[in-house]
Amino acid sequence: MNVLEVRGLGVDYLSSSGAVHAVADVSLDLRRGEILGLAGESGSGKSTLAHAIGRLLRPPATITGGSVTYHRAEGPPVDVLGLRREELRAFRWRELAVVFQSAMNSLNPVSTVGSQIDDVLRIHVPGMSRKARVERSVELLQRVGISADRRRSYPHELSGGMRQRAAIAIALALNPEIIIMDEPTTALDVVVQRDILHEIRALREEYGFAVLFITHDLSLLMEISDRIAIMYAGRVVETGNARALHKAPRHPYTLGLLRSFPRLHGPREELLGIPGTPPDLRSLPSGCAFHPRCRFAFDACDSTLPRLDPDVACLLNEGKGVQ
Amino acid sequence: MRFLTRRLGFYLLTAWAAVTLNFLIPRLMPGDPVDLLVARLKGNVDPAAIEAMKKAFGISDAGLWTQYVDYLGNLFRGELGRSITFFPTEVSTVIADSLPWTIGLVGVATLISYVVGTSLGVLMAWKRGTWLDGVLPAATFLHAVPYFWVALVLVFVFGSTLQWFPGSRAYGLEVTPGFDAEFLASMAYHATLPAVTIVLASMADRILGMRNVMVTTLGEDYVVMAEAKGLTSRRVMWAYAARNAILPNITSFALSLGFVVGGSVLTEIVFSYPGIGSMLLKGVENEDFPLMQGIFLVISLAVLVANLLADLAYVILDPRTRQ
Amino acid sequence: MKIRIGIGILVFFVLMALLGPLLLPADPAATSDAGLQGPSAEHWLGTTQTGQDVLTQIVHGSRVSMGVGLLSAVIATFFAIAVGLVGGYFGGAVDEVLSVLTNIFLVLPALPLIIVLAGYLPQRGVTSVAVVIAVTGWAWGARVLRAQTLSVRRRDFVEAARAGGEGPFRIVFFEIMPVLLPVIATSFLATVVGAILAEAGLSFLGLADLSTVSWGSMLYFAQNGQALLVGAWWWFVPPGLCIALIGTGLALVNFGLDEIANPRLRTVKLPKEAKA
Amino acid sequence: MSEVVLEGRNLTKHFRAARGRGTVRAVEDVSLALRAGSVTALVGESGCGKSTVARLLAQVYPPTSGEVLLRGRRVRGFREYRRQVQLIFQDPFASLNPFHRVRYHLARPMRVHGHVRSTAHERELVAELLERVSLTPVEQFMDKLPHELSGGQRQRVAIARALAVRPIALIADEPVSMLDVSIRLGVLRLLEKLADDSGLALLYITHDIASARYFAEDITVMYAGRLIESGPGEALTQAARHPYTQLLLDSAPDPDRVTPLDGTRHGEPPSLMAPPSGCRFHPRCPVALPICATRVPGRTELGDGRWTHCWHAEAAGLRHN
Amino acid sequence: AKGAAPPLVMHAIDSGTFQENFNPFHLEGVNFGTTGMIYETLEYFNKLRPGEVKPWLALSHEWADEGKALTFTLRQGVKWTDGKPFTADDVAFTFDTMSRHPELNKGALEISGTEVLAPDKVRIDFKTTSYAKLFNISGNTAIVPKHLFEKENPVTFTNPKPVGTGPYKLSKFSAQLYEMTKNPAYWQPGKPVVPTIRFPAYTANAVQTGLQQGEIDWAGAFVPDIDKIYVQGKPEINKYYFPPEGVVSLLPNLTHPVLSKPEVRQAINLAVDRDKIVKVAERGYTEVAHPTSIPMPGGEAFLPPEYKDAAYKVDVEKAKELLKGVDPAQLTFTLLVPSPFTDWVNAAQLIREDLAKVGITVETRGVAFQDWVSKVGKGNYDLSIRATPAGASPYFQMRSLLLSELAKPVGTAATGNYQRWKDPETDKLINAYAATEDLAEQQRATQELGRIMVEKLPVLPLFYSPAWAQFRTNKYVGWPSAQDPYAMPSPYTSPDAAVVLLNLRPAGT
Ligand SMILES: Nc1ncnc2c1ncn2[C@@H]1O[C@H](COP(=O)(O)OP(=O)(O)OP(=O)(O)O)[C@@H](O)[C@H]1O
Ligand SMILES: Nc1ncnc2c1ncn2[C@@H]1O[C@H](COP(=O)(O)OP(=O)(O)OP(=O)(O)O)[C@@H](O)[C@H]1O
Ligand SMILES: [Mg+2]
Ligand SMILES: [Mg+2]
Repeated sequence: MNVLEVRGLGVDYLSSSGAVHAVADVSLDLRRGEILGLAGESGSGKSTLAHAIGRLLRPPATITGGSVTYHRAEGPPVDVLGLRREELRAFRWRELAVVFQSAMNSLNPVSTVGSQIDDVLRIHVPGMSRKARVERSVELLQRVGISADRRRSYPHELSGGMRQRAAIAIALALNPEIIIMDEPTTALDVVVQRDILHEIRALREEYGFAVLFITHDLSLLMEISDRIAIMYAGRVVETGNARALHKAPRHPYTLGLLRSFPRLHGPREELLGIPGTPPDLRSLPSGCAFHPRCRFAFDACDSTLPRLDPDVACLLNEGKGVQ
Repeated sequence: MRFLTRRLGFYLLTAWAAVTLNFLIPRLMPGDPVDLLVARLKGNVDPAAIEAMKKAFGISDAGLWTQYVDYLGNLFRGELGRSITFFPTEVSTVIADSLPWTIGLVGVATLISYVVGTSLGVLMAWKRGTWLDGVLPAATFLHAVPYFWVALVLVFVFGSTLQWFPGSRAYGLEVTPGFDAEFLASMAYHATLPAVTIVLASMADRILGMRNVMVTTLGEDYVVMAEAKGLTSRRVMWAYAARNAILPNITSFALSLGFVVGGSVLTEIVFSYPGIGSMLLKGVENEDFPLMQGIFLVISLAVLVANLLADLAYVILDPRTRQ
Repeated sequence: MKIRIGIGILVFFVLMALLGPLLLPADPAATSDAGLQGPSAEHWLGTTQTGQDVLTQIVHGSRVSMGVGLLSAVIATFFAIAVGLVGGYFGGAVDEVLSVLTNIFLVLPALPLIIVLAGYLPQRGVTSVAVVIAVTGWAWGARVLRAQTLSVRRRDFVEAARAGGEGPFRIVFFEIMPVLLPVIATSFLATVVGAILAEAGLSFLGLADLSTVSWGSMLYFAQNGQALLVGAWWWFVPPGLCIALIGTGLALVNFGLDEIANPRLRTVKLPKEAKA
Repeated sequence: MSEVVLEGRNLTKHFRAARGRGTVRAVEDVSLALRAGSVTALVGESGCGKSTVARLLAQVYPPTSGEVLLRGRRVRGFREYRRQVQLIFQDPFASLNPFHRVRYHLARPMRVHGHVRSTAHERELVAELLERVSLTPVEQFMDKLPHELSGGQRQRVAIARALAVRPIALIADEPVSMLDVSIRLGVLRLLEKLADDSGLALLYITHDIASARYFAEDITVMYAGRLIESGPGEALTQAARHPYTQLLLDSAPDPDRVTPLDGTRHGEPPSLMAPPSGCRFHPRCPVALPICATRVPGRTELGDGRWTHCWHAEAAGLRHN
Repeated sequence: AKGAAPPLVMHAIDSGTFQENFNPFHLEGVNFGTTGMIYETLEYFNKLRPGEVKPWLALSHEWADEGKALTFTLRQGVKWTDGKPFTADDVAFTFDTMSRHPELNKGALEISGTEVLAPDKVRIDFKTTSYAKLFNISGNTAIVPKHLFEKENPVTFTNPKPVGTGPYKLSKFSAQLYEMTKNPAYWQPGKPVVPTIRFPAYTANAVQTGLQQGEIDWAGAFVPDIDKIYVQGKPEINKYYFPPEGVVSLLPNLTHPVLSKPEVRQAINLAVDRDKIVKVAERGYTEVAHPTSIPMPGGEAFLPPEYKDAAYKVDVEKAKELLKGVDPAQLTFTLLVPSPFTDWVNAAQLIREDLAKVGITVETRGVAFQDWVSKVGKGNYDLSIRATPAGASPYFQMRSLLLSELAKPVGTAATGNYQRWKDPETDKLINAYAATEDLAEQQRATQELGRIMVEKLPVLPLFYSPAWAQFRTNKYVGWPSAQDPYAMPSPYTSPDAAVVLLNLRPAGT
């Protein structure tokens, strides 16, 4: 059962030196209650996609096409891109919340953590009493492992991990259906990251929201997500079950990524890496954008644009990718 | 708190330096006030009287060091000496008579300019791409026009030609100073054009400064996050974006007060406004050391105090500097 | 776009300053019997009370006004760079002393200071006025540059240069300064505007060398001749307008520079859809 | 074992915190030795003092106490030291001056240290360097500005710059953490090759213990300003002795992991302004002993070049003897 | 209402605000009207008719002891506005105060003592012969009431509630406006006619608008374009009269090796087109000075007979001729003018143009007023322009122009004779004037001085400095005019302004 369906979404950044096609023809399903991992190199359009889904893009970004449909548990589907201002405000945070990469930057530095939770409650639950709001804030903070007296702290008075937790607490305030997490742990060290990932999973179990989890750390995604989508140069090149993807990647890019991570345990596998550099999104290579860096590339790759069909976008083996 | 103590120490040092420079500068001036007096009285004074007059004016031939010690001692006792131009009026009286006018005019005008300019800056950053962008070139132009030129044009158009507003004086000749409605109304009426001049000419700085910081702030994650939280635009714009963007502008605002006061010298002169600027010019023209020193001191200290207040405001507005 | 309009304005005035006096070689101070005449074929911008040709004065005055602006901006920027970069880079006691100095100059009322210093100079020509304006006008730039230097000095490439064995002089002027060029340019342009305005203000108060024809002295004479009261707008308006235009031009270039350094500042055309 | 090229002995560094609010005890009693032709890794969480150690070793900062020895001697001269020990920074986007061309970046250190005889010679040397870091065709790269290069290419330029002075020891402070995964490998391989071929002593600083396993012979783990464990990479990653190293290994993302995550929280890294007494890890340590809170554990040699600072190891060692 | 005479709005001195100071001893800061309207002098000297002296508070004066003792016979029945009678004690007190406080003694009177001879007779004794200072003694010293001033320190006293003998009393004061109303018990019966005078504060700028909009009845302002701004096509009502009150001359620094040569000064004299300067720079508001510098009309008796009709004529050829012997390279001078005096700046420009025609290069340099005062005072200039006030008779002007005692060495500030003319013959003539009370003898000395002016060219007179006076006849008539120059018409001259006020009658009478 999909809670969110993205179809053929495209986003351009207009600039004087030409349009940057940051997201091109992306289709994606997010199922109710799952964690969908979105991985890809820096600049591949992950954040842009996430912002587009939340309608958070600012000029010079423009949505060039496609649709985003939100399915409530009951009721008719919602065309997110067509929402009017008021509807959009209600959609945001009630249905969809966001946790950004660096919590230091996503929390307002001049107001307390408590008041930033309070803000959401006041706007979205107009009838709620002051006391109830305070109680709710305390409850939320405790839920993510922050003691109640920290409600009055300013963001800079909290450690990195606490800030990230606070950001998650804010995201949980209205029990949304979807939480988009854009590299929520990149700025943290591994031990704290581990704790927070654990927290996220536990909360997911409890509340049943779906997560779109964005990171460039594929091994992390493999561990935490149910399904994974790999992006390259603005396109989704492969999707699939996390385990399956790990065991048998089918896109050469996915394979390359996987074989770029040194492993902690087991035998020392040879690392492959990916030669070359990520492409310029203003003038993508023709055909498959990955072909200049692809070790399996053949003639057709530079002329034919492979489609996601159904899970991988690669011309190898008649569209089935590496086997 | 330490921060403030340190700043306070710094201000004391600066104040001392300013006081010392104030002492030195007039003494480096060419000529001396009695010569000037003689020149202006077109020789109606006999040279024999000059020595005695010098004595009466407190111009001493004592060593610079002795003069300096005397000067500091007098300052501590709050004695600024007697003005030469307005002999035998005490400098403190002259300042006390003129300062309220300047503070009233410059203060109110600056406040208006700050509030309006900052708000415009906020709005312009928020509504980029709308007609508000047109304010930018207009502000730029006003930014570059000489203060006194604007003032003269205003006097000519609204004072002499249309006769909507008086083009000189601080209040009508018919009213007697006092705290009654008639006087206050006359005062406000007379202050209109000068205030408009100061506002027009100084607002551009505020608009442009605020806009630039605001635009940068709008790109911050916490603003995007606030928007994602579904808060109303008003709240995002003011409580999140503007609230943060205003911080770096506070310091520049305090410093620019000095420039506004400088600019108001010209404005006061065009409008024959009996403020401290007119007095300063008079003092300078007549080499009235005591008066100039007193006014220098008052302006310098005012700017210092304004800076200190800005530091205080900063501490209050930015929790990161508290602790 | 902005930068182009700005540069256009500046080029116009620079050409006027460079070529104008060659095209209009007459002495701008030369008087004639035709006093206070409105614009005509003979006098495009009319004449002053003493029959001087306003256009000739504007053209010749542009050299002085812009010269004062440029010269004092060069000097002020030099000071600002020296004080700001050195203080910012070396920090410690040097910085403390230099920032106190900077702050004192920021706080001191500039106008009387300018008069004092002008009086102190043996000559009170255009150069002296420019020097004096520079002496009182460098502090702002120094402050900005110091702040920027403080942030740049912590950047890795400075550390890297140091680790590579470069000496402090080389680091300040070859590593840090080039990076600050946009800031220096911005502060330079702002100082030019400031200096032109200051010269005009000084002249207007009768405190500059009024026997030299500059836009400021033109305004002074226009005001003294009550140009507006006698309806001689052609005498009063052009100098002020020129100052404002050149200031606008400089500011536009400045914005352009800002926008190059920080693309977010650009004004954008909103696509219809996104506006809703 | 090859010769020790660069050695830090009992290095301690305290900073005065901003606006005079106490001291940051960033590095406490750290001893570290780099050997010619070998890569040593320094691993630790963000903020634990790795970069400070790097800068102490490079003598960018003077140590509060302790000393740095180059081939067993203290070196005083600023330039002389720079000629022998070089630093590579984490962020290739920030460590190259955006204003200068590649050629300038490489030629300056050579000039400063007097390796250049003429302009032609300089060009030759620059070309050689570019070749060494595989930025070919050399002609094309020589006159590029940093913004025209990709991250990996920039980091190569940064490495080439460090090599330009012909150092004997190279300190790489998280040289790849800002790079895309897909291009990290190339840079790391280059560093490895330099150590192998030119006999450079290399310190590889990272927070990614897995990459340390792959690229370093020895790994030293640091926690909150102190060293806690060291040993040959393979042995250390496969059988860590210090509870923190174990936690680090457990926490690192690993798709192959079979055991599910356990739910205990581990708290935050301590503040270096008021570090925990005793073993600095004790507040987060799952197996802390009472003594951990009061006394700093000494170094326990574990054989095969391994050692650790842990009361458990000490106790076990005592029992063995 | 008909019958009630309207108030007169007067502007004397440019000022943004007033300070409450009505102490006539003060030079600066004292508000205009203190001397003349409130306090009065012993006699009145009409500067437009040198030699004409009118009794005022004193009925007569008498010199004795070779000009070292002066006895005044005082008017009887004069009362202070607080009702106390005016007596010889007040006069003695006034002069005693000046000798006690040299800083108040602006005329530098060398008073050695005073003696009250009778309630209406007082003698003042001087250390030196003081014939020439009669104007300072009796024409320029306001007599103050002893019973009020003896309680105060006259140096710092601001006298906010002045009590005088004059035709007016202070009735209202604020920083922007003060008002005087007529003294009903004034000793001139039936006078003054103008019941109220208002003094609003006007700055130099505001006064132009004030004149244009008809707010001011009597002003003494320089108006750049008087026809447009002030007269506005109504010459019958909006009148002005600018008599000379001194002379503006071109100062050649005589310590300059080239300018000290008479033929160079002569050449300059011949080259400068004074008519044009008067017409263009001075807008025709004044007239070219007589070559002797003596103000005309009025000074006829002081002119040397042979130069009665002398006038300047431009002669470029002759000037060139005179300069033949001088190295052209040396003929380069700077002409220093105070920037705020725009008319002089314009005049300097014209002089530059004229001198260029005879091969003299002049660089005009406008400097701040105080800088100019300092430089000219110390003799650090080549050429400059400066005004010299006429005083009560041409002698004062000549003295300050030519007395060698006033010419200090270069580098020391002088108070007159800025061009540094040193000539024993000149000094002898000046001293001769001061040593006699006899008008004819005085006139003879002055004539000789005039001859020196014309022949030796110690300075080059340019034009008369005009006294500014604009007055409207819609409320009051009886103003001074060229036909009837009974007093200086400028509102800023004391006590003349009071004399003018006493002469006014309502319009239509
Ligand atoms: N304001 C902008 N103007 C022009 N191009 C932009 C803008 N913002 C982003 N881009 C470009 O769009 C592309 C996608 O950016 P995006 O932030 O979505 O990448 P990402 O996958 O989130 O990368 P990262 O992992 O670094 O966060 C990048 O190539 C980026 O350079
Ligand atoms: N110049 C300095 N002044 C004050 N404190 C400093 C300074 N440099 C570093 N510190 C502090 O010392 C501690 C160690 O910093 P260091 O940069 O060495 O950590 P790191 O391990 O390199 O971290 P990261 O992985 O984030 O680079 C930190 O708490 C830091 O705030
Ligand atoms: Mg991103
Ligand atoms: Mg680091």
